[in-house]
Amino acid sequence: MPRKQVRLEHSVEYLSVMDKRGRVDEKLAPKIDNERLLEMHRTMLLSRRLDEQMLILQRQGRIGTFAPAIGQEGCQVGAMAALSRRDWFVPAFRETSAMLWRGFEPTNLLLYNAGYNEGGAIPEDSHDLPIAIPVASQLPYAVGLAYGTDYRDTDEIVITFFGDGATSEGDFHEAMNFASVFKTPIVFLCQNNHWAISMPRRRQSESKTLAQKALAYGMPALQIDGNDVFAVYAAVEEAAERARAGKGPMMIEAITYRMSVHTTADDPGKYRDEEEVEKWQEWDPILRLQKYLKAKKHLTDQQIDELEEEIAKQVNEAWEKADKQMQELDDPSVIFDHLYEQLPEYLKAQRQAFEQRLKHGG
Amino acid sequence: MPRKQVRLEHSVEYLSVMDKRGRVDEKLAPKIDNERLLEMHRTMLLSRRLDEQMLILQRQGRIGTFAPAIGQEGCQVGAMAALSRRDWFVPAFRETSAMLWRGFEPTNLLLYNAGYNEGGAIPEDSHDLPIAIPVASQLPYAVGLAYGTDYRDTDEIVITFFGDGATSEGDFHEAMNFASVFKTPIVFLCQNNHWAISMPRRRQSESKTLAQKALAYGMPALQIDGNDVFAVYAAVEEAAERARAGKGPMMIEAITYRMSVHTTADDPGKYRDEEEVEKWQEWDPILRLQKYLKAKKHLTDQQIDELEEEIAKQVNEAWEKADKQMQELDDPSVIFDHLYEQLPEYLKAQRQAFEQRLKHGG
Amino acid sequence: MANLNMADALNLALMQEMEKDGDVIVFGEDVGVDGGVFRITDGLLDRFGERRVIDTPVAETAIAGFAIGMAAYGLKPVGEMQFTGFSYQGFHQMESHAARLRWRSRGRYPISMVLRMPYGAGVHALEHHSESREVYYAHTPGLKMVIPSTPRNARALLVSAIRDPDPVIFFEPKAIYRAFREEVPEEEETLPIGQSRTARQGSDLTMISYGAMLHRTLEAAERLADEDGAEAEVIDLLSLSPLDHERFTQSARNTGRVVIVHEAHRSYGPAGEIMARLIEESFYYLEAPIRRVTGFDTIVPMFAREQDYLPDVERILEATRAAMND
Amino acid sequence: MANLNMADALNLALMQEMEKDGDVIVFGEDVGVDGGVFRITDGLLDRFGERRVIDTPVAETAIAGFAIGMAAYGLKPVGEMQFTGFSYQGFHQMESHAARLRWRSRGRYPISMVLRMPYGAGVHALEHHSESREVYYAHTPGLKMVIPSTPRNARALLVSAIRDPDPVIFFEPKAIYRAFREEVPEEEETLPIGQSRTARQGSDLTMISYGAMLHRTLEAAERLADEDGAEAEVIDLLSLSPLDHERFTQSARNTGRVVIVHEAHRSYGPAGEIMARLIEESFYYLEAPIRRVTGFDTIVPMFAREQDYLPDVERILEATRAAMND
Ligand SMILES: Cc1ncc(C[n+]2csc(CCOP(=O)(O)OP(=O)(O)O)c2C)c(N)n1
Ligand SMILES: Cc1ncc(C[n+]2csc(CCOP(=O)(O)OP(=O)(O)O)c2C)c(N)n1
Ligand SMILES: [Mg+2]
Ligand SMILES: [Mg+2]
Repeated sequence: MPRKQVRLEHSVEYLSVMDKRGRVDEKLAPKIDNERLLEMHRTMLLSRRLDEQMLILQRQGRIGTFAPAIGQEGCQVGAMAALSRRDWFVPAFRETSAMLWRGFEPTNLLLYNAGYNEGGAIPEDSHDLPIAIPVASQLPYAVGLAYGTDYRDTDEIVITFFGDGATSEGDFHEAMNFASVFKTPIVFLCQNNHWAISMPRRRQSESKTLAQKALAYGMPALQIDGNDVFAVYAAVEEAAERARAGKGPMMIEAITYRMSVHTTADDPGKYRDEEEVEKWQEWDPILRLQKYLKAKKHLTDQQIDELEEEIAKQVNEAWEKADKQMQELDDPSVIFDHLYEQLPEYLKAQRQAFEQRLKHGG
Repeated sequence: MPRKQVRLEHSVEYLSVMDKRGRVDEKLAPKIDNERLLEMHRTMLLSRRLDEQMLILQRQGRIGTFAPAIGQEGCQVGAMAALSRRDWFVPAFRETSAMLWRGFEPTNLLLYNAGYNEGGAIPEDSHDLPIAIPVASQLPYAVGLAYGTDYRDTDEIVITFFGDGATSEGDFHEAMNFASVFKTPIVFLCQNNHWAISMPRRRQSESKTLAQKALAYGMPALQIDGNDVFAVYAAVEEAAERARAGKGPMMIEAITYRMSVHTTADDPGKYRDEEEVEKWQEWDPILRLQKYLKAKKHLTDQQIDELEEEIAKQVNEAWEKADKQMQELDDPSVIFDHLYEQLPEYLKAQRQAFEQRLKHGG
Repeated sequence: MANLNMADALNLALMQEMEKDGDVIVFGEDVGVDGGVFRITDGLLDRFGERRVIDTPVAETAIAGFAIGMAAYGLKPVGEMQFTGFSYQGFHQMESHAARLRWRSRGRYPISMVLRMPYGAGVHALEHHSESREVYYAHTPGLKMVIPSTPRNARALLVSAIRDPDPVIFFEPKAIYRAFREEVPEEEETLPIGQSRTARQGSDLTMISYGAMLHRTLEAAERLADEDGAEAEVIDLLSLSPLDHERFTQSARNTGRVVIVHEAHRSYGPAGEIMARLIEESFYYLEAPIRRVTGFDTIVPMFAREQDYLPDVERILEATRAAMND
Repeated sequence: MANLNMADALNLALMQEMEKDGDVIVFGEDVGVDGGVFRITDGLLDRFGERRVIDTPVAETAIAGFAIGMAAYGLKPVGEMQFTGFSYQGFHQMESHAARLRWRSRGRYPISMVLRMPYGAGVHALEHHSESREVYYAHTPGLKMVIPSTPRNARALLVSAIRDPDPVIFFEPKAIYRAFREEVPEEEETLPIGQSRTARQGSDLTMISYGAMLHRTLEAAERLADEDGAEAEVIDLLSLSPLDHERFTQSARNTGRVVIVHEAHRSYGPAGEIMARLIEESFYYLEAPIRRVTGFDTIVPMFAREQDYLPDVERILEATRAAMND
């Protein structure tokens, strides 16, 4: 048909740096010094073991529902490692590995997962936003934050995480559009882990890639192997550089896999085959990085064993500390804290009545 | 860079059939018989004159705020003429020309614009949805409607109208995704009239076309000359055929222009140059169609004059009738009508109290 | 007759209505293959197939809109919001269209639809999963909104909601989805929407509640009887909109004393409306100030302290005794 | 001192706060080049430029989120929703984040932001442009919500809202944007949020209202004085959350008779909460049932009948006389 083809400005590329066996394409590999790489590895392992421990604690009824990051450690740590501490981190609810990289205390995470608001406390000087549970709802404020960094003329940028399911929400759409219209310095990192609870990626959207959704906003996008720390690092580094240079936002679709349950309230047996999970075991981001590190002689099996022990101890201690803190956190009237800068009168009255009853053993 | 290019399934094409002077590319032209074409022309002209009359009535304070369709008559009538009466029409708030084509009474429109709910009444057998004012909010239910036509195995399809501004709303995004995921028989007709109140199209989104937003959903899309009835007719016919054949939704971006005010509450002088408007006068869809019709000898200047007279009379009579009806619609207790199938007790009590007061001249 | 918990009873209602009426369509996030995160829709997909039991993308606006469109077409959609806390994403669809399309079209498009959603605290859930914001919906003209309190009335109310010609917001008290069982007849049962019931008879005091809190209210009433020898009449609202004030204002005329219990926040919470109706209908019979025992005007705390947020039997009892002694 | 209408007074507040504090940023649909559909932001773009006065795409969720993010960063965003009727599109952002980020982060991210929006009927507008749904916001813990009633208090309240450390929903009574003028001092004025005022003194009856309806209430009070010789005290709430009940419950203790007037729907409307506070604080002083004169529980009719929906002076007067005569 003699219709005119419209030339679009962007297309979607796919990037992978490391293969399944941990071999890296040196031409594409980002520069990461060894120490940092080992630190990344450690954080990934810590995240895995902490999640595993929390799965046990949850089954024992000692903590509540949470969303394990198992399988996505490479994606999260790879991304955060490419950024500076002054950059802003805006998570969804499955970013344990990224949080740990940023220095979030395992003890606090345990407290949070045990249902204590105190565990969600963010240190004053931190540039991390709290966990956001409503799917995709963090994206609009991430863009506002990015506008702020730009307005104040800093060189800080923002990274925000979301899932494949999140791309279906209106919040995703409006945030992407605002980001590109206002050229805010932000990286949209979509962790396509193939599942949104029981909904497989292929039924979430008819688009071949999620990355191509960026074209709707005239925004550049990249699809990457999200279980390849090098690819993630390189992609985020590139996106961050663009953003810092005032060239606006970019979207990265990181292909990864949710190797565990959606949350501990979930039973994947209802909706997915174990075989699929097994297939993805081979792409385990931690194992792949270990293969690389071992081949490069940066890490030995013995060192891994030692590290495992150290981490096991760290996780245990974190739990002990959390457990102890829970015993100490015995004042329930904190439910009135932090609602407003100053508690208004009517709430003071409610708090007083509440405390009165506590005193009288109510 | 040795990244792999991802092949996307769709691209965006541009279609125009008729040039500025009304000359038609016969190879691309849809088959529309003369009678229908003249009927289309008449509806477009009626819509224009009705809008003009309403602008006057509004300035006289006899009707309230409304959104003129001036400049978009070709787009709307071209689209609706390509569909059957049993297809479903889901408008936004500027679809006067489309409504007239579907048989909506000018009198009712005047009543509606004069602030009478009665003017919004939809006849029982009609497949038209009422005016939807919240931008883009009609799209999600249009998709639900389309699911219904499919579920009942009819060959009815749905067409829904929205503006360039509407593409920024989350509702647009979620509706497009649902439509493609569930392959519902629906045509998304975006009237890109270059303005969303004071916001020009180029600042609404960084995407080069609005049509390309469909790629985010793996949905085919077409950009067309929206002031060219033939292009619109052809595009909608094609999209409708796809939909009827069970191939799912399609998006059409019709490039048109809002030649008048956003609504009568708006003063475009604040934000756009008269020159721009003048430039678009040359693309006036009515004049272009008249050029074509005259060149083809389907219509003479004299016939146009006669038609104008006839329409002027029709518009006048519609207003007279509306005005008379308004005098007759003197029972304000209709404000309690149609809220629920049966008025619940508490509302009956409110209605009674209200009527009581009316009786006592309250 | 089967001895069912509320989750099963709701499932039964859906099964039977879908069996009976081919126009009933169920959809939402994870309602199909997974059977719903609370398993309310379990087994529906197998029985009725993909056209009638639809797993949707994560998009609440579209879910609400989908329902509205299907209803406009004449189907009987039953959408699920995974939690009330995520229903606000689609709230504008309910406010702008579900509630108004019948009205806007002057009767051409009645919106007969149900939007089900679990509400309330008490299941050790995450943030946003424990709210009780029935007011948002109950204050919206054009919608109806109901909250069952037992397996049997849950089943009957859901059947009525599906058959209702108007849009019904159906709040499910998730804290008692599986808390207890009740005999539920196999044969169909309905329960008129807009009608409350007397859950306990008494003449010394009127207690008004609904949903999960009804049970704490009943427990307090029992303790009051045991410990104080006073008999409270307990009214279970069942429907917040339309609010059936006949029964409770009548009861208040008899008792002169009223305590209202809900887990929704206090300020601008449902108790305000109930108190207003009491004043309008029973003012001169009131012998003591009406009391309300409610959730605080705080965000519902994370689960370690959710019970501190919730009205408990002690708090209810205290208010009750205060009302008795005034 | 300038003699300003409310639209100009609001504009003055924005001008002066932006002048004073470089962190104040204004944005929304058509607020820049166009100066806002009601011209409240007129002239700001010229004076402060595109970085601080931002025309946004048509996307309310993003507008709300934009504000939240800026506030988290430490700026002082003032977003505009073109009408309250379209603010529900962004409601979940306000509920999930504006109201909660301070709380969720244990103080790290206070959300000092203002979301302005015109509310209410009476300007012959289209559907969705005339609602008065302050309850949605007032019932949401973590938010504050205010409604001015005159040019001078509008200006002062807006300044206070911008400086407030918490998220403030700022409802503007569009029906009186240009209805009358008042002397507004050039120098800065603030008005503590959460504080009501006595708009008229009297000791026979207490009338409680706010926003546009305050003026009909005052008119009714004048007529009551003229025609019946009874003096009503009229309380202007100004702030719905926090609700300052001190003043009105105190007044009720003096007068024993109360009439509440608002244009919001009746059921679950603001009057319920006001009545609840009255019962809790002044029950034994009440000599007659509290009356409420409100909008009906109908959708606000299109404009030919919007005055039938709205409380008018007659209806207010009737309720007032009934309260006086009980
Ligand atoms: C707005 C909203 N709707 C529904 C939910 C319930 N829910 C929690 S996670 C989830 C799926 C999210 O999938 P995805 O975005 O892919 O993230 P993932 O869980 O895979 O990390 C859903 C539906 C929610 N938290 N928020
Ligand atoms: C949800 C919502 N937000 C804001 C408005 C106010 N408003 C009415 S029309 C309009 C612009 C719409 O632009 P577009 O979609 O291009 O349609 P057009 O007016 O050009 O036909 C706006 C912002 C609205 N009606 N609904
Ligand atoms: Mg996922
Ligand atoms: Mg437009």
